[in-house]
Amino acid sequence: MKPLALISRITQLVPVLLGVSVIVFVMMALTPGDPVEIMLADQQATPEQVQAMRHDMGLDRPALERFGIFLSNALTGDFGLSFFHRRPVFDVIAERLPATIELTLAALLLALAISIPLGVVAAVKKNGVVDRLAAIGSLFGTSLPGFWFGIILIILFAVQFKLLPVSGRLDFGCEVPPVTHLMTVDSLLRGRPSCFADALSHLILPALTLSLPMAAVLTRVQRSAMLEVLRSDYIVFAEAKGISRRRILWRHALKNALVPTVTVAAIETGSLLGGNMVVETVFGWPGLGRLVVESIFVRNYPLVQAAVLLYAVTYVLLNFFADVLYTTLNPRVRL
Amino acid sequence: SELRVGFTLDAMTLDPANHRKRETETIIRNIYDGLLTRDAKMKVVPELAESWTQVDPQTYDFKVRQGVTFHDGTPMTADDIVFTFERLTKDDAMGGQTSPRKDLVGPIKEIKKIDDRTVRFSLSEPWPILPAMLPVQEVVSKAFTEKVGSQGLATQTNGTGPFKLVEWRKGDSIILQRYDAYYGGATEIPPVGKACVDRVIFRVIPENASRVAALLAGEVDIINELPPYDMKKVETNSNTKVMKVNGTRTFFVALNNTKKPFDDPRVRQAANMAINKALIIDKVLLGTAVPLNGVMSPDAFGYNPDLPAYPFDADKAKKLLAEAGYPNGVDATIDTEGAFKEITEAVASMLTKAGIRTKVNVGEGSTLRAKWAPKSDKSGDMYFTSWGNGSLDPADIFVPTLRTGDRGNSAYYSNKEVDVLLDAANVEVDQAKRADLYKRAQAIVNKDAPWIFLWLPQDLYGVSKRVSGWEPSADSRINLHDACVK
Amino acid sequence: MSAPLLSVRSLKTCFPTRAGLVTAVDGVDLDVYPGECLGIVGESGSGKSVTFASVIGLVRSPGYVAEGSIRFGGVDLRRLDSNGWRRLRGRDIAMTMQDALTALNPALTVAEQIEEVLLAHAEDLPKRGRQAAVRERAIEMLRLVGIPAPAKRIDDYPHQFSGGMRQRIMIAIALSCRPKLLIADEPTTALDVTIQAQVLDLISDLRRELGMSVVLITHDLGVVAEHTDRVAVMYAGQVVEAGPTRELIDRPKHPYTRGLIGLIPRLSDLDAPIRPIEGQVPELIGLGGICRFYDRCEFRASKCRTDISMIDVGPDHRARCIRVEEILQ
Amino acid sequence: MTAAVEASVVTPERIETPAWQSLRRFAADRFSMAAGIVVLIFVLMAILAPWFAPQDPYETDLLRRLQPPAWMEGGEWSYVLGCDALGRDILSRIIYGTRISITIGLAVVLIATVIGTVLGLAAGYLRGWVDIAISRVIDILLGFPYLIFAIALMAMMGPGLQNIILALVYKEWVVPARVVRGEVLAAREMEYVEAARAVGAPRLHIMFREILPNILSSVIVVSTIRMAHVIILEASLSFLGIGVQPPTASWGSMVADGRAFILDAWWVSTFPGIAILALVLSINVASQGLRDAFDPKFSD
Amino acid sequence: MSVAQPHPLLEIRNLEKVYQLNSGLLQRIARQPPLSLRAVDKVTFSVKAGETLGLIGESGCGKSTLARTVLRLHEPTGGSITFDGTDITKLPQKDMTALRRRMQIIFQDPYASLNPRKSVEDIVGLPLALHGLAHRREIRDRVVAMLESVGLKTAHLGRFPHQFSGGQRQRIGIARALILNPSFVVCDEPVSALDVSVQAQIIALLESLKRELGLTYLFISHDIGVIGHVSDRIAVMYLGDIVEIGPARELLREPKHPYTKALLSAVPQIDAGAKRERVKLTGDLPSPLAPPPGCKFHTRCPFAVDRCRRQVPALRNVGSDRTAACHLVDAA
Ligand SMILES: Nc1ncnc2c1ncn2[C@@H]1O[C@H](COP(=O)(O)OP(=O)(O)OP(=O)(O)O)[C@@H](O)[C@H]1O
Ligand SMILES: Nc1ncnc2c1ncn2[C@@H]1O[C@H](COP(=O)(O)OP(=O)(O)OP(=O)(O)O)[C@@H](O)[C@H]1O
Ligand SMILES: [Mg+2]
Ligand SMILES: [Mg+2]
Repeated sequence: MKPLALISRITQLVPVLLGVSVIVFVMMALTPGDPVEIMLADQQATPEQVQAMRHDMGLDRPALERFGIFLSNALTGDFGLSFFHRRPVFDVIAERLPATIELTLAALLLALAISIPLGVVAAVKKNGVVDRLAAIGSLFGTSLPGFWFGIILIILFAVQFKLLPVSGRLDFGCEVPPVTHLMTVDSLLRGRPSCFADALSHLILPALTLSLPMAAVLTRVQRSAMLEVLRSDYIVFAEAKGISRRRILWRHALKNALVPTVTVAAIETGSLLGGNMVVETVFGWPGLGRLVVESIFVRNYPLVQAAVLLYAVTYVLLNFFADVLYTTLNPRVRL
Repeated sequence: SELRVGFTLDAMTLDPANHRKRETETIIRNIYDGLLTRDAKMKVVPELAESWTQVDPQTYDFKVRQGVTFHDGTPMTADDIVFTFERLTKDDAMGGQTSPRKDLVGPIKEIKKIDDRTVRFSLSEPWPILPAMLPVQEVVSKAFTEKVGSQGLATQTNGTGPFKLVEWRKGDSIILQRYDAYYGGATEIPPVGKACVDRVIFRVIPENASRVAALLAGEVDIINELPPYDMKKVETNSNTKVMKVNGTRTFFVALNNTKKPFDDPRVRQAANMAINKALIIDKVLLGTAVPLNGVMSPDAFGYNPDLPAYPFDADKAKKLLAEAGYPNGVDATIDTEGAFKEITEAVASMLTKAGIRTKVNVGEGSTLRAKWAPKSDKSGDMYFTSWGNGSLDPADIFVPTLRTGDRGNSAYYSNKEVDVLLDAANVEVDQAKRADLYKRAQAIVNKDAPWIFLWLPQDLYGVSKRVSGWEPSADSRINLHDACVK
Repeated sequence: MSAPLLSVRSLKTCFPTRAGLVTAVDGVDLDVYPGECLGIVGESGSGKSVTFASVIGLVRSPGYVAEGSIRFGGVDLRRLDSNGWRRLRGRDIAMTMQDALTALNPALTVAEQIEEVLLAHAEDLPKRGRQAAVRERAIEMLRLVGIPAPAKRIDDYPHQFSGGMRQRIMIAIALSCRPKLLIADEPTTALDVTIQAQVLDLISDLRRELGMSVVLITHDLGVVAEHTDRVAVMYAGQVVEAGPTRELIDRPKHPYTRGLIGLIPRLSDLDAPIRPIEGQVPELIGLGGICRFYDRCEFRASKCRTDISMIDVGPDHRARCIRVEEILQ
Repeated sequence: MTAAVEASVVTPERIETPAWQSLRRFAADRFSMAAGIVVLIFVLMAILAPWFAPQDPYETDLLRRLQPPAWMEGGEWSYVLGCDALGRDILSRIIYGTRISITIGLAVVLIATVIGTVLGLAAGYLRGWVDIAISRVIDILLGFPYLIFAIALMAMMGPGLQNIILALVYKEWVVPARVVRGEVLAAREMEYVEAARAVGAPRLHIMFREILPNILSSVIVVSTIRMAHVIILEASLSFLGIGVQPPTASWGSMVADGRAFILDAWWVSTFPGIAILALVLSINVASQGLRDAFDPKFSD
Repeated sequence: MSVAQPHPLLEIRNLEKVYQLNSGLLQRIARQPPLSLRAVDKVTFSVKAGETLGLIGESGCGKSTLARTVLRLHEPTGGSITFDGTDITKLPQKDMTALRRRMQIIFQDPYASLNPRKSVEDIVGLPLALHGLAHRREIRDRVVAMLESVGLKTAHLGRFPHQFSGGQRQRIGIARALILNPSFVVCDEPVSALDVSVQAQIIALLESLKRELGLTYLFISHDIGVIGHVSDRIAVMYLGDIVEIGPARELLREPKHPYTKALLSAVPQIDAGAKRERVKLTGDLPSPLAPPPGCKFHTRCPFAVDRCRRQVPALRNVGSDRTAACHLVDAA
């Protein structure tokens, strides 16, 4: 069953990737602005040099031909050179990706860590204090514009209380040889607790900013899923069996109630990945989102194309993982 | 000791020959030295060259400084210099690519090593600004480049500068360490010797508010692009201060000289009179800009100080409009980028009060640039924009923005007289005569008013009081060789 | 007759709802004697499930037991704290739910769902090797209820079993600690006739084998006739008639019971016309002051406009009708 | 035998449609009702902005640049919430900004809901290649990071109200489409659909007259929730500098503009921020109330 | 009950409905054998005008599928359906729509089969409106008349389904089915979702309507008591096959097929004396995805012999007007 499911995902991926490539290419082709002009901004250049640079970037070819070249190269894993970095797009993205992954994962974990227990407690003690607070909290969470919240956090925790750093990913005393490129993980793997603390302190604010709206949504999902499950017959039957309340809640109920949470978390993580450029900008987080936005503004087509494809692949894979998780939580569902 | 710079942008590459980005240049310039450099007052002085002589209008000889070593310990030789400039100027010389900086070294025909101590640059035509342009080209090691390849040079360095690269955390920071065997730098810029601080870190903080916050929180010691509004904050903080320097970026509103209503010089002059520059500079820019009546910075070569100012006079402006056949005023749109929205709105409301009813259209930078390109369909009315002039030489700003059909001529301005003067200046070797040509051209432009002349903002830096020995430089570079921290 | 194992007196259970207070069970008296099978019949919504949810302390919130006493083996169940309930449920009183398809947790294996009861209650198991012993007993229970190859199938999930097998698994879970009382809430409603017969036979066999008491809730009089010793008929939250099964079926006293028996098509007499009871069951809000069957009763009279209580109508046979005598004429 | 059957379930005089009942339930929930009233006030404010606003929201006066709110030193009561960087009255701008937020929120949600509902209905009911095609398009759009999409779109089309609405609609229709498709997949298996086919109803009738009314309440609920999202999204777009055109006041761009001064002229971005929060919050509360009122599951 | 006329109103020959379960592109790529579920397997029977044919069988044996396929609510995958002399198996949808006036269905679930967002008037009047049979006013009059004949009142016109009890809803469903004056009505378990006392009301109603309007029913149920009560003839289904057909009384009195026997003996009897000898079945219903070879019943049949495992029994005459599909029953 599993390998078939994977194949299914991959076949699903093909039209999605193709569609995404076409859209991104057409969009880029229709957008006014010329990377060469942007690169030469404010500087003098002769028409010959402009022509030479256009040739270097392959911009002197017709759009359709460029698309063909892009596609055939992409199939071999070659995404070309980033116009501005003058290095393979692949390398440039690979350098920035771990930061984005780390931030996204941290936000995801944070959101889950907040929302699952909160949702469960809110459902169990329906209309209790926790439930009310969670409801208010999640309303605020979904209503706060992230960029605004981020700045407020900086002012509070970094400038006023000086508890946490304003921006960046890791301080400079720490040079941790990379393993996974996730700083928090690497510093632990390499046995550098002080670096771990440092990496963590850099991670907290951006991850919090990013995770809050998600935590808000997930808390609500978890709560209503839990309420629904708690109403179900098998919970009553479990109670009739005389087993402990703890077991009923955390084993019987939660395992079922996690299913919608997982699904929503996957969708939200997808949009998190694509939407964290705002947070990356505010916190100077060296992630991919910022790079991509900058690249759009300077018409760095190869990088944008590759990054968008990467996002699409991630989106599909995320959903796949969610489905896999789904089957372990709920054996009725088969992939 | 460690000095941290909160910087707006990361380097694109660390290959000195493979970018066209001012911020990248700033970072690289702390790792690599050039043949020449500039002091804080923008005077060009020798660096890796001991001295230079202009043999004739098309030939320059550079004397190579001895005893300079690259960071890997190998000595720098005349061969490295020849290699560096051949790499910059020869087509496909960088692993199949042509350097995007090729034009910045002008019409070079040949670079030759005369002897171990002398390198000769031969030009195909006179290009008087060559020395002014050389401070932005850095010398690389031939052996190292051949070893790591052009691609390798993007992330690995082997310079002759005061700092060597420790680690580049892409998008996050660049960590540099003092090069102890540094030869000392330009002799005309004291102090000479190795760098003062052990370590320098460029931290990338693109968001203004965060960058200021980082300075105030003591996380960084120097920040660039301090927003004027935050000056007070930085000044009142006991540990930080503001440092300013005249910038090199000229702000103006390009008027479409080919389209009604701005095809009429009277309307353009009226527009110039409509703006209360002093008020904007005072209130919005908090006094951190000098008003301009032309294209060039007061610090630039060939600046004409005698240009008349258009007085702020809304009534006169209305009168001029009426003379031009618009007694009821005109409607127009002003294009601007998001970053300048606020100030453009201020400008627009002043224009409106003077009868040029102006709507602001905020567009994305690259789109607007395309819209206002000389080859475009010339559909815009006004364009709030700017042009930088890091070399402080008119060739780098006057020519591209105002010569007929040139790359940056977004006003579509065309005046034969001005074109002739500019072309003559471009090849005039006598600097006094050259300056005079530019001054005459400035006077004409001032009268024609193809733009609404605005101002030249100062570059603002927030600096921690720990830092000493560092001064901001007019070309927006951050040279940390002499900076010390307590 | 010996003392009852379970004794319910004037039980009243209410649910506050938007429409008003629903009194789902209103003054129910019931006794279950050791070893017997008591049948509970009645239409949907007549309060069968809620009565026994009250007995086992699992009335869903916001419902609550308002009045009455429930004694089980001499213990007053209404006084139990949550620990007491936990020890009682599954060990002394076990329950199977109406819908086997939804009563087993779909996310846990059958093994886990049986073993957890054993782990919670079976004190006779050794401390060491407890896990293995528990598993062994679980398999044994599955075998007892007739699941083929139980050792192999025990690690499957509920959805991998058919409806009848799931019902049997639920019975296995309920019986795994040998309870004194099994409450089987419509154990066969969702099942086909042939499977239903298998399951009911199984319950009867196990009752005899284990010597427990069974409460069999159903709406099928045929099932009651074949499987129970005594029966109580419920209508609109009340017991309207109770007595030994045969006696009650052959000589129903309450008009509702009579109607109920009259409208069942009998294979033995296909031509007997069905005589439906017209009208509908009343809503359970604000009833009282009138016989609950009043609207539908062909014998209604003005004196029925009052609260009616149970009267003796025969040996161990009681009915909630004041006109029994007149009707019988 | 056809004796009249007494309907004791319903009192004969009050006959209510299910939707009406739900609304009544909504009205009975005081908390959501209050939120609904707040939303209504915002709507009124948008419509009657010229009467509400104490000042001309577009009148710049550099002499009033960053004037603090009235209760702070240097403030005056005719500019209650202070002035922005060009000396414009913040309160008036917030009041006028309501128009943008609500127009965008409403327009986007309306258009997206209509498109999404029709496509979702088609995908869910017709199945086959229609479903595959629509589902793939949805996948593609979802796989495309939204902000990148919006930025590229805005770069392509230029900013402006219609373009913002378009850019938001492009992505937003996916949400109702998915919801509707899911609901239709469930509804099409219901017997009443089969019953309609059994009496010879054509496909369009079944889709729009039988199924649609039944999923409409979830569509409405999703739409109101999405409206809150859209308002925040518009603010984010403005933050990235691709929002509505000046001098039009939009809350998002006000927050973004004021962010330069956040360290001490906090009022410039804080008040519009609070306005966003208040509107979005009340929409959220109201829509939760709607959901509870429409969903029988939440009736206890 | 009306006398059965000779010519059959509905004739079904070898009707077959196979659901393709995973026939996606992907499964084909992955070379998975297509999963097909034979819900109705070459069924042949006929219903005479004016009679009631009862169809009985356990859950999932294909009763509803058969009902829907007969009405072409689901398209048959094989065999033929002849209605009143016309072969409707391949009839274009447009002509089919016209024919729907004459063949209708009453559904099992009175809750799911009424659109909760439509008023009674709309629900019952819809068939008239769709077929353009009447104008607004007229529609209302006819709806009122119909409602009255199923025991509802004019006052109910504007109400919505949730305001009715189950029995009343089922009456609405009946009104909808009958308003077009059909001659043939499929009743797909019309009472199994209802309470006993209401069941009786509905059955009585259906019988009286049949008498008044001269209807022909295909009456599906899994309740043998109900089927026995309403049917003239009974067909017994097992796993997609009809295993036995015969006149109601005889079939119930003396079932031939072992499955019918087991079924009848499993019905709990209220009368002490009515208890028949139990034919006990073991095991569960086999999965319809993988029906056993030979006689589909052999896995549970207490009498199965070797032949049953190999050979599929055909429906054979086993008495006057009686057929059964079992090797072990003597042919008449
Ligand atoms: N959670 C609840 N909230 C409100 N009313 C309830 C609730 N549970 C049960 N009731 C009411 O209690 C009455 C009795 O319900 P109960 O489930 O005991 O009926 P039952 O006899 O078991 O019916 P069935 O045969 O359908 O299982 C019903 O009328 C129902 O409306
Ligand atoms: N649309 C469908 N797609 C695939 N399989 C189906 C579909 N409809 C029914 N089936 C399958 O066909 C078989 C017969 O189903 P059908 O609903 O006809 O049974 P039934 O005899 O009416 O059962 P019940 O008594 O439960 O209503 C079942 O195994 C069912 O799972
Ligand atoms: Mg019940
Ligand atoms: Mg069926």
